[in-house]
Amino acid sequence: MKAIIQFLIMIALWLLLTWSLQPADVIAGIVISILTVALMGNIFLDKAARLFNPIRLFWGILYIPYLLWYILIANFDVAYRVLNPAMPIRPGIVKIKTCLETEMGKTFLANSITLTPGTLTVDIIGQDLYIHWINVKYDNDIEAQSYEIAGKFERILRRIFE
Amino acid sequence: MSTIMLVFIWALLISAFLCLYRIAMGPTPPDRTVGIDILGTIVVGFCAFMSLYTGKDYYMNIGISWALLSFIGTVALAKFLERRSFDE
Amino acid sequence: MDLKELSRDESRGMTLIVKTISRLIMSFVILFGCFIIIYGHITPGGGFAGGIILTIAYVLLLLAFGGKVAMAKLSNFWASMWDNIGALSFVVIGFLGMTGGYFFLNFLDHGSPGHLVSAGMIPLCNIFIALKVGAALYAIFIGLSVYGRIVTEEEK
Amino acid sequence: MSETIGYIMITVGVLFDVLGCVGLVRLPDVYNRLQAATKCVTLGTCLILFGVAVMGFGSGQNAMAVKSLICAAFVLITSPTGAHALARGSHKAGVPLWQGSVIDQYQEYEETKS
Repeated sequence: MKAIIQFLIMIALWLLLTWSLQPADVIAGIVISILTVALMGNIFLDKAARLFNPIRLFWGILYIPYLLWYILIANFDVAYRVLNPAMPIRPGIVKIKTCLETEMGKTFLANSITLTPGTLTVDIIGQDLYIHWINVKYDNDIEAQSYEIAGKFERILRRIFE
Repeated sequence: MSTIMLVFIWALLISAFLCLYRIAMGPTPPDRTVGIDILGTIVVGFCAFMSLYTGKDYYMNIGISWALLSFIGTVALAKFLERRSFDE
Repeated sequence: MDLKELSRDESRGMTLIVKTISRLIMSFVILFGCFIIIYGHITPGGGFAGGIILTIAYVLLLLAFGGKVAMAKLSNFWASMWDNIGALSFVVIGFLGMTGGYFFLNFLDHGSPGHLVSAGMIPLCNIFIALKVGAALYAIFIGLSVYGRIVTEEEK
Repeated sequence: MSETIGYIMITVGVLFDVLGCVGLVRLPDVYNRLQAATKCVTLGTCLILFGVAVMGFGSGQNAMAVKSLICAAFVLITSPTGAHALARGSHKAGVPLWQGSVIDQYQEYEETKS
């Protein structure tokens, strides 16, 4: 099952890369996809098949514009801090807790945190994430920090990956 | 077409030179590494401009390869900064 | 130990984020290297560049998961073996041209220009050059990083 | 029409690229620089690639457009991962935070562990 899913993803990527439907191209794509599955099959993600559930797919497609909107806000935030002559920054490394369990969920949460306003993931140990925050608002309040930084993504990522 | 393209390319060149300033002047080794990482992403933008200007699609192959090599280089340098050997 | 259990080991390699992203993009890297090799005669690239990209996938494996996983995937013996197979096959293709007249004669069908089947045996040469270059670079990398490192005082 | 949208996206992307590099020069320590530069340059390069994709679809060069979309997805996935690896490496290499920083809970964790 996992091998079939990987094969389908690879052949779709090959057809997008070559952008032609001539017989020679398609046959080369099939051969190379089988070679790829044989070489890297046991390194590929374990639970890739569940991502093709229609409900998860719907939330996954909805997540892309949501993330892009927050990245745009993050860029205007950085522009304000960089161009201001006084440089209003108050940096520090804080610790937050996440409720996501799977490795894909934790990875995408960490990458989303890196791309959104004022935060950068430094390390991940179990359920704890250590975040470099450019404008620390609370003093050592883990609950409030977790809600402020990760809450807005966990709502959707829990529906996609858990 | 060509005037606005020239403005874009000069703007990207200015940002590349700002990265080069950080690589040359960075007080610690991680600063220089950050400059190298950012420079690798900017070059992908240059490849997109070349593809748009000439109308050939194979410049994007170079862009994808460059993004790949930049990622591997960043991971290798980060592992080196952690003072660990490559094989553990 | 099994390769799947080895790659789950927390104490070895980089963090969870780098490991998961490596799992995600590793297959795409192999696919893209093969794309560069196969279309080497009608777009820029070819055997050398494609072989480097194929090697990059295994080097990413070594960096993200540690040396044991990479060595279980492709050991130093098989790396040097693929190196030799690539070089020998390239020379054999050269000698096959002798059947038609001279060394490196392009004896296969030429096809129509601009398509995949359009250059006779040039794609075959590209594939063997990629094997040669990729395997040799991988062998050099593990020779320098796994076998060739300086043993520190604590490890003694 | 598609050409106008493409040029607007490319202009915004180039502006963000320059802003990110100004942040790389101006901000005080390596973590702040990494933050500003990674966010701005990732979005800037992705907007350039999206603009090229829009103009490619508009003028009929579909192969170029699809390849630039693949490249944008690739940059969007790998760039934050590289930033995370670099931040962790800098902290392990012993680079201190800027002297105006207020809190460092990762340092406390490292001290309790050892």
